[in-house]
Amino acid sequence: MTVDSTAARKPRRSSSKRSSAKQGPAEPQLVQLLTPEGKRVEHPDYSIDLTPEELRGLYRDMVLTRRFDAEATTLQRQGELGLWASLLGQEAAQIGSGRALRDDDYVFPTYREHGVAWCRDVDPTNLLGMFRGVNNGGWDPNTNNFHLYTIVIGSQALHATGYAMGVAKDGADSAVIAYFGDGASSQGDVAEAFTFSAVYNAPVVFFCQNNQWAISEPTEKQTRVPLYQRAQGYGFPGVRVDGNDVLACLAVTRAALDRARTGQGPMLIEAFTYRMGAHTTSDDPTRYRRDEEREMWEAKDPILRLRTYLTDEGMADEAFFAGLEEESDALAKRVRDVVRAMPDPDHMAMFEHTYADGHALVDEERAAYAEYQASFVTAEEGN
Amino acid sequence: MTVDSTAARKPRRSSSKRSSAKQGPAEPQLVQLLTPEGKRVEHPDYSIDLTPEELRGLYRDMVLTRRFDAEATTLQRQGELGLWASLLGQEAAQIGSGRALRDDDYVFPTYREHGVAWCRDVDPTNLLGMFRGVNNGGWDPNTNNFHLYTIVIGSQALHATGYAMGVAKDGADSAVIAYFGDGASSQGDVAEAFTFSAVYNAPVVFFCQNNQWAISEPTEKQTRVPLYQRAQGYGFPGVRVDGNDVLACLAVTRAALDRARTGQGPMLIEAFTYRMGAHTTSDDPTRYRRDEEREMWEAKDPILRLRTYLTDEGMADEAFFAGLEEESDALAKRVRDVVRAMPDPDHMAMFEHTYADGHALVDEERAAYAEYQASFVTAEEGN
Amino acid sequence: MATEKMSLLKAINASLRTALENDPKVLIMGEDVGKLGGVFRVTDGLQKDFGEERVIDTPLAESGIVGTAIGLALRGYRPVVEIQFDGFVFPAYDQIVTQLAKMHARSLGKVKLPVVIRIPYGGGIGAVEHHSESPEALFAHVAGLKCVSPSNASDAYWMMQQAIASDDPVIYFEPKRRYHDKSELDTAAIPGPLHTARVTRPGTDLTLAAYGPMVKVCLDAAAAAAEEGKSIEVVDLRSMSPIDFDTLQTSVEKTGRLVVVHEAPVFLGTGSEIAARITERCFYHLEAPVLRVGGFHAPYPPSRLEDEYLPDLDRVLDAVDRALAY
Amino acid sequence: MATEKMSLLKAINASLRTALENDPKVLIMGEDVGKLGGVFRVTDGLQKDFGEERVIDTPLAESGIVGTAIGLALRGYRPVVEIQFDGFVFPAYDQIVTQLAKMHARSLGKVKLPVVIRIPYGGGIGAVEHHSESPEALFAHVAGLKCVSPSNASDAYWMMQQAIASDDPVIYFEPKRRYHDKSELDTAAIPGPLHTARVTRPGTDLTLAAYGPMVKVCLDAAAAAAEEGKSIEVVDLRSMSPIDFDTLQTSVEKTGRLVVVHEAPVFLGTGSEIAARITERCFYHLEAPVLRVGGFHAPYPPSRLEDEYLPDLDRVLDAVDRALAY
Ligand SMILES: Cc1ncc(C[n+]2csc(CCOP(=O)(O)OP(=O)(O)O)c2C)c(N)n1
Ligand SMILES: Cc1ncc(C[n+]2csc(CCOP(=O)(O)OP(=O)(O)O)c2C)c(N)n1
Ligand SMILES: [Mg+2]
Ligand SMILES: [Mg+2]
Repeated sequence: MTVDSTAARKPRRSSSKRSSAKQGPAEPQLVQLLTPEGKRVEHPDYSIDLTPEELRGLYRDMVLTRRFDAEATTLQRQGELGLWASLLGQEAAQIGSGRALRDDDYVFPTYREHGVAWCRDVDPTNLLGMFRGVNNGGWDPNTNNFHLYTIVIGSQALHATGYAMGVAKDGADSAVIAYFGDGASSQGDVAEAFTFSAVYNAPVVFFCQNNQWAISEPTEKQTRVPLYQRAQGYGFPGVRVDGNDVLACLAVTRAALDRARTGQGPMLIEAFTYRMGAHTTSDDPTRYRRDEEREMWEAKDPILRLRTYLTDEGMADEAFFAGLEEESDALAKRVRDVVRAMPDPDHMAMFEHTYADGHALVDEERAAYAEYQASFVTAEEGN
Repeated sequence: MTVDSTAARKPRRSSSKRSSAKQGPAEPQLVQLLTPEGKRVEHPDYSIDLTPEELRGLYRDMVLTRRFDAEATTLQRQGELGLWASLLGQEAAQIGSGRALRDDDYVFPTYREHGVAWCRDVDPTNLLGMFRGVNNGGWDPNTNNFHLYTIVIGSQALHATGYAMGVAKDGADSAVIAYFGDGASSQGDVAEAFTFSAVYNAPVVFFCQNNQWAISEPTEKQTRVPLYQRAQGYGFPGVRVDGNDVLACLAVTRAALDRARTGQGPMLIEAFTYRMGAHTTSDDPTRYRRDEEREMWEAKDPILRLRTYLTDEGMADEAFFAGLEEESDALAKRVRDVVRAMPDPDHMAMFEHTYADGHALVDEERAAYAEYQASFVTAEEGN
Repeated sequence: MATEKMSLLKAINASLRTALENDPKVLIMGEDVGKLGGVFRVTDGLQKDFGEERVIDTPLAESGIVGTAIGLALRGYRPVVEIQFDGFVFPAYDQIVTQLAKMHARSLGKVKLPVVIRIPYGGGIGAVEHHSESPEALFAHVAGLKCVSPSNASDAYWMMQQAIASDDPVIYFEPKRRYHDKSELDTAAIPGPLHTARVTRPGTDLTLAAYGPMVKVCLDAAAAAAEEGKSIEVVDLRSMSPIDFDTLQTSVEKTGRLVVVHEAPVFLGTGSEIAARITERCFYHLEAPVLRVGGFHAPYPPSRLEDEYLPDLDRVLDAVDRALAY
Repeated sequence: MATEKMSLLKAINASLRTALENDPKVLIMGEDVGKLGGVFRVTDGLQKDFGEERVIDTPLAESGIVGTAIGLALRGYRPVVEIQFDGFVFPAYDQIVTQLAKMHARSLGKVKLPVVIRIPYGGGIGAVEHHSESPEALFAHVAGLKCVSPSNASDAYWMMQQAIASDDPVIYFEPKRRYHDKSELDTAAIPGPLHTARVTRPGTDLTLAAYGPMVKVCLDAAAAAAEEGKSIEVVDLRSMSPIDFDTLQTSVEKTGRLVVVHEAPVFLGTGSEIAARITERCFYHLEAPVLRVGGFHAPYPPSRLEDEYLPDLDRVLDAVDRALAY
């Protein structure tokens, strides 16, 4: 046994005091094209040149998404939904990345990608079924190339990778994008997705919205270095983008998708943003975070900065904003009306869709339940 | 939908042609202190200064380990063992790292760490029980701070991390080392161990023996960049060491353990080595790899180079080598004798040790089985 | 503490607090167990009082949580792990089945793994997918694990004390829909053994067996049946591995009829084992086949359907009637 | 190909080859399935003939294998996944249970996942830990999965064809100790439905039910019993989810006695469900309780004990005798 017991030892630090062990620069560079103050800036690697119409389009997307999201929160409070997971604050990350996609690209979301769904033309009311409790998703992913919301954290990263492997096999030049959160980065499935995508050079973009929180846990509970750096050790690039800057998110995602399309393999994007609201309507963030943090991030609001830019540059007038206000109200009203009219599923729906090709046990249970149900009717009729 | 369909696209490459997508330098620097030709070289970050006695000790460890390993292979061919996983070629990686450990450090091996077990004073015959099929491990890990062999790939990385978290909680300055292979690097559990150890700054060293193969799969099926780089993205250092250089393995592991002891957290060591034999005695490597590869690695043999160095420097004479030969023969004989005498476990052992505190169902099954067994005796007696 | 009316949730919290106080080796680990006190607040206040080294917010990775808990147990700690919801235990399933359950045997008894895994389970709270499942059979089938589920505050407290004291891994299933049900808790009482069943309501015509969330449904059904003149005995099994077949057998030998109720799907649910074994033990006493009431062979449905999916008073009484009709 | 005597292993190989030839969307994935042909050589020669894009050596990560197979299925492929040994399926359990099994229902039927997961399972080959387990009940309990196991070459071939053709996920359990047993295979025969049981040997006194590796043991037991004048009917269940209770019921109504045999632990094994349900269906026909022969509630033992652990002729005949003694 070789024991070097003579050497002086530094005192043992307890595992809770580890901040100084952090490596790399404390605050890595963000890719930013529009400052929180609404000023356009340039970045050496990522550029973008959008028409005023396109810029207004992005603004409209964010405003309508935020309005839809707020309406869903209200509907939850009114008891129309069982739960809602708000994207408040993450509009730029979602609209920017969502608008970088082509129709033939494929999206694997978590449960919070309402803005991406919007970009995919998924009717917002479709998203509400699972939160109301009338289904567990239920839309057809192939209609808009937008997969079902996935609740088990990280699982979809592998589905996206497998799908992308299929795209490559088909010789298509589509790309795939997998969304997940800062918390999800700790799941083994996400790491395995990095491994598989790198080994097979799959055309998939990993889009991590680092909104600083996984329910009550700050990002320091998941990693001690910036998340975008995770990619490097798997053999593909990672980049951190200002997740509240819709232009930067669009530019970086577009570049990553282009890499994927042209056979250069996966890439990780860390969109540095903030969850402005509670984790879900069931959550109470006052238990674990301070208001000041939120206030700091309010100054970086993704919508406000684009509005400033549009106004300052004379690319949008009051009529545009007023029209959008009206459109928002109409959207909210439609959502409200559709949700309130959403019927509960029929009892017997429990026995549908467990299998595509049928299953004897399901048939047996369905028949027994129908008989049981009928016994009430008969009993009632009998009275 | 923002579609940039005008831009010229490179042709889509099929996923099997991905070698050019590799990143970083093709052949990273190895830490090496003793060349394959048996010459001592220096390394700027890692140095070592051993006495001739210590050097002879390392040589002896490697020779005896190899001899034990060869004997086990023979015993398998003779039907005394059901299976054997040979460490042939990996002696330096195991003895070098194993000799860097202090008594109070703790080891979590896979199923191939016979050399590390040797350094921990685990009686080699103890390792053979599971390969003979008389137990599934069975030694007391706390006797030598050497955990049971773990077969489910990657699992032990998390056990090591948890154990290291406990060491830190205790305020002890011990360190923990987790062994795993290149294939194991793909398992989610290993990635999660990286995350947990980094977040809790646990005093654990991850020692990956990259022996180039996971059964029939070359390392390219697990990663497209060198494995030591994996650590960086989790916030701790990784280093590649010449796994056939016992001095370098000792120096680097000692440094990593020291880091851990002094509160600097985890580190990943990739010991670049080669599995000279089959994966196990059940395997047939002629199906998937060429002899030339093996021949190339033979020139890098870990034992030969140290013998050359010892001889060239006059640190060992013929008497030493002859004595060691004798010691080897004695070890082999003892192993053979012990194994051949290893009794099969008693039938009723099946019902022991499933629980520490007992379990009614086990009691019921044990009693029923005893009764069933007794019925034969009675029947035989009856005849 | 004397006798006190307490919710099942608060009783678990009190039991964890007692354990943390009594044994410095006890740790609480899981996602959001710290400041938040868990999504259900079961660990409320514990990190504040015992610190981050004892009540540990973990990275979001269940295999990592259980795998590191095993390592901590090997180092002499007694980790109590929280899985946030039933449907999220599966990433940890490999560590539980291949490592946690088998390491004691693998070491021929030298290694002990006193790890408790708390799983809030079952439906009835209007939650989204993966938040309402009853996976207990998937653990009870696995040798090396013990599985229990309390149905009231007193059991919740005492069974947690016993689970933490056990040198075997225990999966502690918490009936989340009963978290806020209050009942008497006497923290001075000396409890019976962890893995025994309890006759909660005596009766002579038929035995209803259940555990966790379904005990209340069975008691309600027994009360309703009593109004129709039927005398139903209710057995709270409390433990799903091992199952206390002796208590059940005694009951069935008396009543001659057994209905087992659980939320988990009937097919290969714990009820299947109970039916098989009780039929073997009481073949000449049974006047009807053992009937089972449980979930259907389908993923747990969206919440607007869960009232149809979950066994309720009517479905239990229907089975009682069918059993009595033999 | 006409009728031919073939090993069970070669029959699976032939079936995979046929599938790869007939449908360009069929893929083979797993660890070492390429040049090595798998550790058992079940995929021998397939990568050579169909290329690395169709027969894919994967990274060493089971969750990744199943998770990417799901993604490939979403893209229109039909992956046939190999898990190297029974004990290594657990890292993939989360993907199988929470994703593969539930996605069809989650999408209200819009998504189909035609994924086959091949698992060489069971003991009797003298292997080390984790290489001899029978985890089928852990999958059969989960709605959304189908589970089958062939016992002979012809079933191995045809059931694989049907599993690949199925639009549902199928777990295909391969009885590894029977890999080299040869029997007749007619690749021109038209097979019956995948999930039906088959009466392999008719009899009148008692029914023996089994699947996969235990069918041979039951047939041997029936032959031995015949010498003692007992007429045993043997039913090869072939499918564990769904189980063909109709065929079994018909048999038991005739014989009045049933013994179920599997390698998996008895407690909550598939035999528990069969005992429960057949007792319900045949209450007035059963002259003895349904008896079960299977593994014990212990981790699979070291190989020198496996002959004691595994059900064999004697243990089956013991149960037969006990059932007949009622
Ligand atoms: C496997 C699994 N474990 C636990 C949960 C419970 N859970 C839901 S969301 C969440 C936090 C996710 O954080 P993050 O990945 O950062 O995404 P965010 O909610 O911030 O968008 C947790 C722990 C889950 N859904 N799945
Ligand atoms: C979870 C799991 N999957 C599959 C296996 C089967 N298996 C045993 S060893 C091995 C290859 C391991 O390769 P590596 O990690 O490089 O270690 P090496 O054998 O080269 O030392 C495989 C696939 C296993 N033991 N565990
Ligand atoms: Mg987050
Ligand atoms: Mg290797």
